[in-house]
Amino acid sequence: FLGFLVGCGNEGGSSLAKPTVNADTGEIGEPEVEDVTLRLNWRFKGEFAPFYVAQEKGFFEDYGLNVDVLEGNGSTSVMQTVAQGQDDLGITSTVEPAQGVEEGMPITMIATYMNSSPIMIASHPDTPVATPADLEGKSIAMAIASTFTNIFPRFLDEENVDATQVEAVQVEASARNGLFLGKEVDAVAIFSTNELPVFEQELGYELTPLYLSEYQFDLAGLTVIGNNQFLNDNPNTAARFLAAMDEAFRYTLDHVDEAVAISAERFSDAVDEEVVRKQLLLLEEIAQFDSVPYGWIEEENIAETLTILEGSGLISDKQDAEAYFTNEFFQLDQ
Amino acid sequence: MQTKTETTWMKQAKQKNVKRIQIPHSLWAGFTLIGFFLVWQLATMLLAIPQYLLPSPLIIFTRVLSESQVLLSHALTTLAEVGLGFALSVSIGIPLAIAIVYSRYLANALYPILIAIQCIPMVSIAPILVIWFGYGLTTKILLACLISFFPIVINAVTGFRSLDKDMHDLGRSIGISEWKNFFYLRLPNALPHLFGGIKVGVTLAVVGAVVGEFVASERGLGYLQLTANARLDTPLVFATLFTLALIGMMLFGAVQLLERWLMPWYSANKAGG
Amino acid sequence: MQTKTETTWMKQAKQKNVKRIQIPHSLWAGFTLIGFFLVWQLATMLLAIPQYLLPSPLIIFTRVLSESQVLLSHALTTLAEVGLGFALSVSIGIPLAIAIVYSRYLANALYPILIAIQCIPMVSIAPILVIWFGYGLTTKILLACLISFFPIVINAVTGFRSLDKDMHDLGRSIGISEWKNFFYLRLPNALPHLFGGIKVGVTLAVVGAVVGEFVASERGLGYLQLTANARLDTPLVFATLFTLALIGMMLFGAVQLLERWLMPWYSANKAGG
Amino acid sequence: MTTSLELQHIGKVYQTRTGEVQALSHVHLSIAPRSFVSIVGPSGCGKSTVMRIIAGLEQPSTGSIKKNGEDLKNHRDDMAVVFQKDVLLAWRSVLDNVLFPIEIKHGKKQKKATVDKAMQLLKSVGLEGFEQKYPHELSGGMKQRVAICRALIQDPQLLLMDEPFGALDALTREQMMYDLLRLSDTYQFTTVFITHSIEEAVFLSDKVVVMSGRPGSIVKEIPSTLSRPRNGDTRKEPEFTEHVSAIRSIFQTQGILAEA
Amino acid sequence: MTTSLELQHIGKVYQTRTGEVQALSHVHLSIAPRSFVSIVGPSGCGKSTVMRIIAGLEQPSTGSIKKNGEDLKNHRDDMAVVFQKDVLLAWRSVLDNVLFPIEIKHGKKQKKATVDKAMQLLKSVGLEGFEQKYPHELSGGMKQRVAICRALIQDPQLLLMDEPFGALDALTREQMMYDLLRLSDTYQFTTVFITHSIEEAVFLSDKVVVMSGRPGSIVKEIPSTLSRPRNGDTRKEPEFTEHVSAIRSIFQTQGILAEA
Ligand SMILES: Nc1ncnc2c1ncn2[C@@H]1O[C@H](COP(=O)(O)OP(=O)(O)OP(=O)(O)O)[C@@H](O)[C@H]1O
Ligand SMILES: Nc1ncnc2c1ncn2[C@@H]1O[C@H](COP(=O)(O)OP(=O)(O)OP(=O)(O)O)[C@@H](O)[C@H]1O
Ligand SMILES: Cc1ncc(C[n+]2csc(CCO)c2C)c(N)n1
Ligand SMILES: [Mg+2]
Ligand SMILES: [Mg+2]
Repeated sequence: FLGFLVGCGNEGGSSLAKPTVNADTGEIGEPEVEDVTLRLNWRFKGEFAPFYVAQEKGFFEDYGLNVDVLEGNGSTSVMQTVAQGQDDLGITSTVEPAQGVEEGMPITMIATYMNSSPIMIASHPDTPVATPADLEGKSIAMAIASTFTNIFPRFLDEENVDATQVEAVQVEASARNGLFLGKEVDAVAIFSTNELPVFEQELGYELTPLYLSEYQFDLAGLTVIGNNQFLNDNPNTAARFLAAMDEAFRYTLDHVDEAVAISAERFSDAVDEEVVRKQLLLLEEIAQFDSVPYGWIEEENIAETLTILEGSGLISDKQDAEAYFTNEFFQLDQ
Repeated sequence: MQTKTETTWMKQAKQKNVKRIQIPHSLWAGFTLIGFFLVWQLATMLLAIPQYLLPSPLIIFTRVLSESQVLLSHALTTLAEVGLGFALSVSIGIPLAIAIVYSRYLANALYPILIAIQCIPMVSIAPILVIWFGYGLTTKILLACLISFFPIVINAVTGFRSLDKDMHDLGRSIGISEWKNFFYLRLPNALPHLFGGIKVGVTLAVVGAVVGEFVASERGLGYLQLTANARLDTPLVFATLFTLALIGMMLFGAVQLLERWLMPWYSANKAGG
Repeated sequence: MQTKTETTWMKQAKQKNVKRIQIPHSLWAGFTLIGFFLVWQLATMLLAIPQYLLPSPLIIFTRVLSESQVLLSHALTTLAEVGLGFALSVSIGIPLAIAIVYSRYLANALYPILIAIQCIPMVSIAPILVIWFGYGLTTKILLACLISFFPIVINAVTGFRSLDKDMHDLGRSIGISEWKNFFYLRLPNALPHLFGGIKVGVTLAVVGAVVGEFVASERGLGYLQLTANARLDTPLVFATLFTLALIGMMLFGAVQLLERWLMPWYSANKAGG
Repeated sequence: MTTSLELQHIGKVYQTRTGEVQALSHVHLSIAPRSFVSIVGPSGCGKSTVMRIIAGLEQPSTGSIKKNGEDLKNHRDDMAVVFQKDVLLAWRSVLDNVLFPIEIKHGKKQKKATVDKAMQLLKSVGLEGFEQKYPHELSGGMKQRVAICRALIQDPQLLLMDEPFGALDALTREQMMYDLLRLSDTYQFTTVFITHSIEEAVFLSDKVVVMSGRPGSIVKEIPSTLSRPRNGDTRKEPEFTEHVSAIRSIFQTQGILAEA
Repeated sequence: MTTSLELQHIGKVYQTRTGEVQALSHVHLSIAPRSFVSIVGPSGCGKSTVMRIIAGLEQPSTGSIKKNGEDLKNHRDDMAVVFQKDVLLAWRSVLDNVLFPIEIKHGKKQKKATVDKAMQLLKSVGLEGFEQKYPHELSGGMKQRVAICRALIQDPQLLLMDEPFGALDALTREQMMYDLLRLSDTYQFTTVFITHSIEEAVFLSDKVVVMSGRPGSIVKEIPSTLSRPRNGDTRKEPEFTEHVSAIRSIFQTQGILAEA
């Protein structure tokens, strides 16, 4: 009976139906459904601007879709609602779907818009942590039970840092922020595309950055996951969604001011325009898609993520990378 | 409010002797609150507590005023959730309390489940509810209901059980059904207990709704607080908390008014204090 | 337990007539709980509810047993926080209730602050406490105290105010100080109310401690739940919640035992039910 | 048909934490339909217990009660009780307290229809003008009178009264005695009346039951042969004095009354 | 020195939701030290109110009370009250209820030292063997006796009793009357005694105060010139019958007692 549960539906991308493409025009076949829900993994922040831009500028409409972009509460919840089919598509980091697939969730990653991890350690310039070795003798605050917290021991180990020399303070996110801003701790683990500009604006000076991705700790982020059933039934819709997002990302990064304005309009109570602008600029740094459409998933990227997760004990039964993701919904030759 | 002037004989005597002009108690209370805010204001100024840790009351009030439109509109959303959740809570809780009072079997079977619900933090339950009931209103109503449920049931059970044997015998001697006995004797007799539970419950319902908004919402004071927090806009966070407190006081006050109105006979029979 | 056999005259009569072998109520209650778990088990099996959404009770129990050492050691941490926080809560709450009962001024000045604390979700207060009091035991104790405080105070105030005028007059006629009046009359008379508040409070204290662990901890059931959640280990999450519920039931049961022991006279004077 | 009651060898044991208390032992008593039976006896002898057993509020430990020959277990229909303590409802006005049994048994409509009767009753016990007051605004005797009105308004077939006139002054008491006699004549109900006043018992009753204490049992039943209707002259009948002194002497031999 | 009390033109108005109730009007009364004063009057005339005002439990609306010539506002030291309702504490045994004033005023140690006296008192009111019972395990009259013991154990200088014997049978009543007289002789306390029994009032008192109803006022004070100590023969004194009929006739002219 347990096998029955685990066995259901995680064959991954390779087994899904493929979208139909007109060989001449390169046009994607008619969408199977037009109404789609996309569940974000948090309330509005800069990196979500492209999804709202796609709505406001009519990119979804251009592709014959009506996408409802909804705010959410963390990657795990998003993944669970997508797995259940409550939502068609969702935004998570790569960590949660990697775990979810192992748990037998019928989901597949179909795009990831940060091919470099935003996870970083920021520190006050007077107590700088510029390299992993700088951590020794310092204190660092991190969100309790977060991805960073889980991979941190392995990171220290890999970089030959003496863990006993590092005071790791595990607290809830806003307590973490308070401790760092109040200089109770020297450094803090955050997302560059989220907290960094907020902190810098509040403190009025630049923080010393240390990106984990520069030390082979690259966990891709801003990943689109889809419900397998949904993807299998509506391959054209999925492909159209990704195509629309490709245009939307391009447009957003080219027209940051307009994207900020759209965001400020949509979330008048929740948005600081200056912060969103900086968040978008930082997003541009880690969203590098030169010869491929925005969201294209590099297999090695996923493989690296899985290796880190396995090394940190977050997954135990690593499968082939194909079990987790697919690029089938991208039209390369546009 | 007879008892007010009769609280204790010592006071009474004093009042008779020293009929000086009295500042109403509520005014004094206002002064205390103002004093509290003054100390807070001075502390933030003298200790130079940074704004993102603890804003001064002045900043908070300024913010409350400047954002009053925003706060009000979000507050209405929250209030609606609280109202529905609390109504659900009362309308399930009281019948459940009745069931528990009349059936030792149900008491034994339900108490463990109720305690379980009560001991599991709403922040743990909330994500599960989101998965089962979605991101909509239902989840928030359910959270407000679940969190305010227990004090209402516990107090109602205590209250319903507190009927004097004499009164119960009176009902029996008239030969009425236990149902009428309940309605005419147990219920009015339990009112002080019931209101105790409802006062705790209604404030908890606010917490439930806000926790619901933390996990699933695009409106409401919980949402506002969350987004303000993400922007490190601590004054707005505190302005939101202040609004929450205000809502709580209003609801509590409303319950207290209802209590006075429904039980005018009560204070006259009690020693007051 | 006289009332047990006297609940209502209808029951009484029935008992006299049909003296059949009776299964104790508590056993029936156990059956119900078992039935509940059975339905749950069948539902997860028949509806093929995946483990990551809702594990079956069998899986949860297996997990509880296999991890009993881990759960126990974390539970002890949580229990210590609950105990200290709740003790603090009672030892501040009851005196505060006394102050409120005797001073209309304090009632007016303190109620708003109490309601404010009550209406602001602990998850909002928790980060501030971490910054002020550090990420050690203090924060968790304070959270357990703050959350369980209000029901204790509200119920105590209602209870202390519920002294019959007759009894108060008796005290006055003996010429005792209001302090002794309180100790000998108001306090015993308020016990049923007090225990109502304490029952609600003790379970809330569990929630407070767990929320504290969510915010800052390296041990305790809250921490365990959080890490299990981070690893998508849903069975362990539920095993933790199960342990929490168990702790709550134990604490509630302990309070109920204490209540019976302190108020043997109570049930004999009441109609029961 | 009105109620005939038969108490057969009733015993009652109360369980207390300090052991059992034998309150009654072999109480054997028959109450004829439409009769007026008084129970007298020392304090604590079990009078209230007998009444509570008749009312069905307490189950006898041994023995049984028969109503019109049939075993009686549950509540007795058409019964009204005046308790030793006036159990008034603090949240109801005097009028609403009196109308309480009507409202609860027959609904609001019937309650409204009975208001006049309630006012009449209240007036007859000297509580005119107090209809809208609350119990805590009454004196002890006034409360007791309200409790009596609450029983009488039910037009019971069986009226049980536990020291109903204890807190009343002589005149009010006298008036209420006459009211009671008139009502029981009119409506032909059966009355069981507990009192500490031997004169009251003899004056009112068809039968006076004398109980002795702990465990309570019936020492003697004295049928009262006074002429009916009872009035101011009743006390002057030679039988009145006879009965009174008969009961007195029983109490004296039982050591319940000191020799004069 | 024991208490001498002076009630000067006392008036009392109760505020109720349905308007004011004038309970007392110009009650003027002096109570000599060590004297035994009874108050009789119809139900609801304000006897309890007078007693509560003397006890300091209620403030007069007009007038004042003087104790030994001084204005009296607060609690009266060395006072004990028997209330119309036995206000027993449900959570205390009979013995602990009796010892309650001692424990509360003088502490646990003194309480222990007074146990024997309490047992003695309980025995004298016929409650031997009930010391460890709880109030709900007692009959109405037994409760009243416990309340009386609770007052007497305080050795008060001023004893206020509101219909203390209402629920007692004739013998117990008689015994308690003698006990009361003996105690007040021994300890020389002042007693204010409310009763509905004119005989009781005359038998016990140095002065009988007759009140008339609504608003309550004093119609007459009748000094009782019966010889002391009072005993079985007192009732046979011609003055006894004289006083009783004097009071009866006042009541009759006031319409409080029907003409015989
Ligand atoms: N609930 C109870 N539990 C234990 N004992 C009780 C209970 N009720 C009455 N008793 C005992 O039963 C005996 C008879 O009590 P009951 O109330 O019938 O007396 P009574 O004749 O009505 O006395 P009174 O004239 O004083 O009211 C007493 O000894 C009393 O202590
Ligand atoms: N707390 C109160 N509020 C309003 N009215 C009251 C209150 N207490 C007493 N009264 C009124 O005052 C009057 C006198 O009451 P009191 O209790 O003194 O009478 P009493 O002489 O003791 O009567 P009884 O013999 O029936 O006990 C009554 O009319 C009563 O309604
Ligand atoms: C109450 C609370 N829960 C989770 C997070 C963590 N968090 C912050 S941003 C984000 C989305 C991923 O980028 C997540 C999960 C938080 N800060 N506060
Ligand atoms: Mg009795
Ligand atoms: Mg009175």
